[in-house]
Amino acid sequence: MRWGMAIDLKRCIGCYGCQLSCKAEHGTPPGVFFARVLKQEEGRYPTVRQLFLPVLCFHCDDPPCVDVCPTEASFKWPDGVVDIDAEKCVGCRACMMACPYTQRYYHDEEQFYFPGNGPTPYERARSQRHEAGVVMKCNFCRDRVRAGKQPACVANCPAIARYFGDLDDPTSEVSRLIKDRGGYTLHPELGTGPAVYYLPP
Amino acid sequence: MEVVSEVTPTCGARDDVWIPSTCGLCYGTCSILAHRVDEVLIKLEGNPDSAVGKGRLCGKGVSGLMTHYDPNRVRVPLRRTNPVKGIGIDPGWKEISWDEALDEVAERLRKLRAEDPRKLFIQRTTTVTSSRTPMQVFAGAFGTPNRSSAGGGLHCGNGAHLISGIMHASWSVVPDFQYCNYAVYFGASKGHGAGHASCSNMGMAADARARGMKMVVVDPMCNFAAAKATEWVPLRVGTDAALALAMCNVMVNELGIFDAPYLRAKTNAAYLIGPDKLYMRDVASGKPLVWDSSVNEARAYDAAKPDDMALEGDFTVNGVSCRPAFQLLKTHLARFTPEWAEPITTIPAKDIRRLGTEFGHEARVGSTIVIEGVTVPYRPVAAIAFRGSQGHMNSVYNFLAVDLLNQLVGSADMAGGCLGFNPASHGHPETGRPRYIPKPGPDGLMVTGSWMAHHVPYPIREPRLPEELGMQDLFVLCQTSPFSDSADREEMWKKFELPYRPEILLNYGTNLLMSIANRETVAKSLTQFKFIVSFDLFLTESSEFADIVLPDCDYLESVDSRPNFPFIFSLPGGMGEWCWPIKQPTVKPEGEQRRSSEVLIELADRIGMREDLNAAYNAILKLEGPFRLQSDRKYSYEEVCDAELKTNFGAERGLEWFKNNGLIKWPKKPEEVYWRHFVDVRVPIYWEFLPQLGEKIAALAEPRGLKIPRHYYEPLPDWIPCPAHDDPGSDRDLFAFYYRDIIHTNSFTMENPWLDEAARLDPFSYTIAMNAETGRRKGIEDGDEVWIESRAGRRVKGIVHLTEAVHPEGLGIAACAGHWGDGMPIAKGKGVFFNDLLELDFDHVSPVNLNLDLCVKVKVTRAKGARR
Amino acid sequence: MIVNVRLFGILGILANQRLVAFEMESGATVGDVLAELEKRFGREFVDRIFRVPGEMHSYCQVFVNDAQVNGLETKLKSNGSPAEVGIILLMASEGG
Amino acid sequence: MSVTSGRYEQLIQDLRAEVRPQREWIERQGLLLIVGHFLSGVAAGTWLFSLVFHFPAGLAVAYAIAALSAAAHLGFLGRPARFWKMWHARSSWIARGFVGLTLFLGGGVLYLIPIFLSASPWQSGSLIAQAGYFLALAGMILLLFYKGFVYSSSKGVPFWTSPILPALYLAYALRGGVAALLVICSFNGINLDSSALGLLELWIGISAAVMILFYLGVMSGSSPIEQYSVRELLRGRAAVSFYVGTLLVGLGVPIGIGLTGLGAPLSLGAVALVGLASVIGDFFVKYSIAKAGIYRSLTSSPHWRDKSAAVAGVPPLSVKP
Repeated sequence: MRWGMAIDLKRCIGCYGCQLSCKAEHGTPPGVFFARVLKQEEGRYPTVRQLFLPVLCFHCDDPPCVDVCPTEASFKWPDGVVDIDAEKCVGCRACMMACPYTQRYYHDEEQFYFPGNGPTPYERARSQRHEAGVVMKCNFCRDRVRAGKQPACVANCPAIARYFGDLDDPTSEVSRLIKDRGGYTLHPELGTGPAVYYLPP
Repeated sequence: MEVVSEVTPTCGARDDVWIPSTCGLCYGTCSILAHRVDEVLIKLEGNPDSAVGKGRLCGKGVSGLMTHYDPNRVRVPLRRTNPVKGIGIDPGWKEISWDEALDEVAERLRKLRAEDPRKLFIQRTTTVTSSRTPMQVFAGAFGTPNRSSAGGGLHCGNGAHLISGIMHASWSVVPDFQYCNYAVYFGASKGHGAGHASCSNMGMAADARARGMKMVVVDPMCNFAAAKATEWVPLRVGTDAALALAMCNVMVNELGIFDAPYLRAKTNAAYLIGPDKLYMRDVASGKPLVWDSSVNEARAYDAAKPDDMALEGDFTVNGVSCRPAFQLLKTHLARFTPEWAEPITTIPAKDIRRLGTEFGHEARVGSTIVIEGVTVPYRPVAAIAFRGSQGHMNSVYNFLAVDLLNQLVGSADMAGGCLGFNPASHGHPETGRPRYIPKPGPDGLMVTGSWMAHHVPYPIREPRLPEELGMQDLFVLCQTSPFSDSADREEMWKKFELPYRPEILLNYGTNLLMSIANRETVAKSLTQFKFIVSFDLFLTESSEFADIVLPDCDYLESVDSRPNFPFIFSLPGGMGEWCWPIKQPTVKPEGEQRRSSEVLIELADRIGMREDLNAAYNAILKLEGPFRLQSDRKYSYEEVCDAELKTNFGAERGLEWFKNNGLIKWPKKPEEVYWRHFVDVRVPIYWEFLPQLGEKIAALAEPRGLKIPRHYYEPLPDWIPCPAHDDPGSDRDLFAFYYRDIIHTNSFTMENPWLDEAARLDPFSYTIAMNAETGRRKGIEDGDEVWIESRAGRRVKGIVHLTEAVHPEGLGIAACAGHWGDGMPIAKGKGVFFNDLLELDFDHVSPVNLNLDLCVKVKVTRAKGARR
Repeated sequence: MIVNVRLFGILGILANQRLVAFEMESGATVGDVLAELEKRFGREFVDRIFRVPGEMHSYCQVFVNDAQVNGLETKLKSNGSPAEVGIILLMASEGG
Repeated sequence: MSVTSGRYEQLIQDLRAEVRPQREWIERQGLLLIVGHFLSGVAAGTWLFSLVFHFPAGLAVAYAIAALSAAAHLGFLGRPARFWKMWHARSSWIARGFVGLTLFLGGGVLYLIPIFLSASPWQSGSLIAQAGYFLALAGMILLLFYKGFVYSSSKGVPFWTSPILPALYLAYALRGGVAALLVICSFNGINLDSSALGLLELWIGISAAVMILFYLGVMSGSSPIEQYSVRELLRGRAAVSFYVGTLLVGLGVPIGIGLTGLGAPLSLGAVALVGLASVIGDFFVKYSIAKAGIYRSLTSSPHWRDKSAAVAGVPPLSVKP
């Protein structure tokens, strides 16, 4: 059993639905993004395209972030999800330096989105749980997945560009899509074995 | 019927519920589930049971709680203490009680109504669709014809919506994503950005891409739709009609591709046109004539079999030589060669020829398809236009030229073609409601079955000396008018002897200062109101001109029985399901906010127009039988909603049922989706009424000193340049234009800190997109701060983002940012205030539908010392 | 039969009268009612109702005995009590 | 970090940019990590050479520097109270450093107390002192080696993932030790074998200079991100500290003086200057290299670029830093 994701770049329209539904699910503090959409253009006018690259923690098979963690706060669940135990994190940020995909964020102090107003009722309920002084990142919406739901970014994607499932099961939708569409990972040369695959546009 | 979700608490006394409702971050109004725990909303998700959004939301929708819980929301009624009004002038707000506020507003309105109800001007934002019904009702009951939808209406309503109405009986058009193979987008982003049915369309467009639909996007900027296109065709801003006409010409005159049976049966192509550009008419019945080739004589259009109608040729009827409209069109098109269009559009002629050829061939004229056992014509091509292409003085022709592509190959509302959003509905299987079908009107031309307001686009009104301050009764093809705010409005009113002047503005949520055009002009018009009362969520730049601000409940605190009705607006088109969700309160307001719908009822009561209000509700909601409101009773808005739901879906399905179930849905039938094949109506490929209309308007206008340029009133579309194209200034060498960003709605969402943050991370949202080579030529680097200056000397500042993805002459700006007020502190100072460049007067609007020209020729200079 | 015509919104204000009652022959139509209103309140009054002679504006809504009617040909009915006619103009443009 | 703060602005700018510099290990509290790394290296080097030269004062100073390093590390941590959890050294070089520092501080105190405190309950040469000696020695070795590996195992920052870096930082730690001794001696007027020290210093200095050149040479031939880091070092944000701190003060001055010292014995002042300059250089080499750290770019991933470019129908552009 290994949770994984396939992101279909043909379907993705760069709407930021994943980035913002993630924020809504987790109430991440300002400047912290478990999921993001990167935009880049390719080519020269007029032969040019805007390209969208939605990113999140890639839940590597051999996660460099886990290797460098001095407290085992960063760890890998048996189902392949790379997670952070905030109570163990000392905030050394070595994992940020180790992550080849820049998917870790340092939450340096308690902070809210409306300056000078303190937390909104929503932030009191959802954001204040996050400890300060520790590193944060995506955990494939572990609570949702354990409750039988899909991760927020997958469930919400309006273009239906994200698929979530068991990479170890060759019959799962993700496995089949990756095989049929020639899914690839980012920076495979690093040998980290990401669990997030991209389906070419 | 579907049971959507259990809303009773899931565990013991603890409050933990998922409440089905409707999003309010834009007019797309997707269905949501709001998760409330211990009286606090902690999550918004799409409602997977609904056809509207299908359980998925855009970035704006999922961010709604940051708007809802914004501490900057207005919480109590406010009264200004400073009588002086102006931009940046502190109104000196004083908190007052609701009673004080309502007393004063009601007293003023009561007096005004007794004096002359037309002096009330009512205006609402397009963002909050739930305000449509209460405001329409209030206006009708009060007796004022003066209503406006602010910037949204003036920027797209008059062109895209009006012509979609005339040609497709709907508010907008969209490719039939399930069957279309080749779609050409002209300044539109359907399925790739904001707007009507946006989330549903995103999913359907992605399915279409995965299926292999080719998409050609004609746009000065490569973003959103263009980013996902098979081919991006950059063109000079505002020249869409030239390209579309040249493509039509290639199809009709070079390749001989057109759908003759469709043109004969579903359009006025066979109507005979005399030398006066008007229909030849049957003397007895007055009906337009066609040439019946089976008997070789002219007959009324409804007396001849379509197959026998001549589309081409010269005929003589009663001694008058005449030709079918199609013959005129064909001849008319001949001059729009690709070579003619190339220097106008900057698109190489060979590409134009190729695009026309591809469109013609992909149309598969003559083919049919069986859908759910029903055989319908199969035309898997669609030409789609929206705000971008029609936002010019040539608004009507730009949109019409694009739609001609659909009409010529018969793909309008056929399988795989260009669909209106749900123009026909046979109603719920149990009640037969809501039922509407386009029907033939005067001259056999189509009258919509459903419309967003009660001025249907066709038949058009007879122009008259205006009684409406927007002069929509003179310029009858206009829906939202510039003259409520324009620089020349007083001059126009004088010229046209408007018998009164507006005195009170009832504003609902619009930030007019930012959403129409340059703020100086708008501010001047706002200061001329004697009294302004404004329902607001935030103190916007425009609320600063109000005398009384009433704090409104937001979408999560309000009720609406019809968030997706009329279906022509935000319910996804194509096959699938009919779906009628409601909006319901999910939490109580934290301050003293009240629902505007209830406040309007209370005001009506205090004004003494309860009966009128109830009558208007009966009329607008089409309440029937036992559910009609009684004249003399005061109803709450929830009761009104209950009545509408019961009228439509039966006594057992009232508001309570909907609160529990969220929505009702039932399958669409091919006969509804592809209604055009089954309904005997025609649309005009030849706008015979236009020259007549031009003459009638001119007859009123020209004696009063307003010249009506008749070349905009020809029956067949043409390319007419924008003022920007004719700007002689040599240092003004770029066309600034705006586009709607995927993460922002009008000027509203920049205050949402999640969306603001996302926009700041985006390369384009808050910057000015300039072609990289153009930048190099001008010595402007990425990140430079620049001034953009128009011919009129209006200047806006912004940060340049150099990109390959924009036409070298274009300057792309996401509207409509650039807040400066303190009432929305997150939004303040973010992005570029494009609209401040726009002139607002008769010279900058379409002389036909008064749609504002949204492109500006500008000079760009580096701001001093600015380099980041 | 007796016909009660209720004028709402601007029409009531222009007529300076919310309820107009008059006697009509049985079989009278909506068109006949409007003709009567023209007689009472003048041409300008009914001009607001008609798009062109013989055709009402789409935004003019007429109810006969609480049921919405579409054409001028609709006949009035009274079952002993007066026939009820309601007229309202919903002049409201729309955008977005 | 309030959303109105300059830091938040900076983060937004960084996240917008195609090339994002690492700031966590250089700015604000992050600077304390560099200070901590620098001090732990100097401490270990000083300890080593103080042992070699049998110089108890040096040991004491080394210990004090290590204690400062520990304090700096604590100041750097987001959650300093949890520092004791950092012992999972299976693969973490940070944990190994922590273990090294713990051993060093723990062992060092056992070893030093009898040397400096006559009333110590245990004596030099006792089992406790011996144990302390070996613990400190083990800690010292870890401290000498670990920090280079902390950087070189940071896969997110390509500029650091070079096997040269551990060697370079080892060399600098050793030189830092020598330099510290030089400073201590010159200030105290103690004449250790300063010519031997000077030669050692010179030799390590030249080795370090060669290694830096080699490092930059390798990096400038690598991927665009590494090249960008090299540019940051040579022409960008880290250039001043690199040229002035690392090259001029850290290498130029010691090597220059050291070379003149080959002919004639150096004055104490000159020795002190060499030592001081070397120590400063030691700090700035770490500072500059940390500051030039740029995160790996996702959009530069080869597959994504090639396949996306194929869709766009255009040849892929090189990464525009």
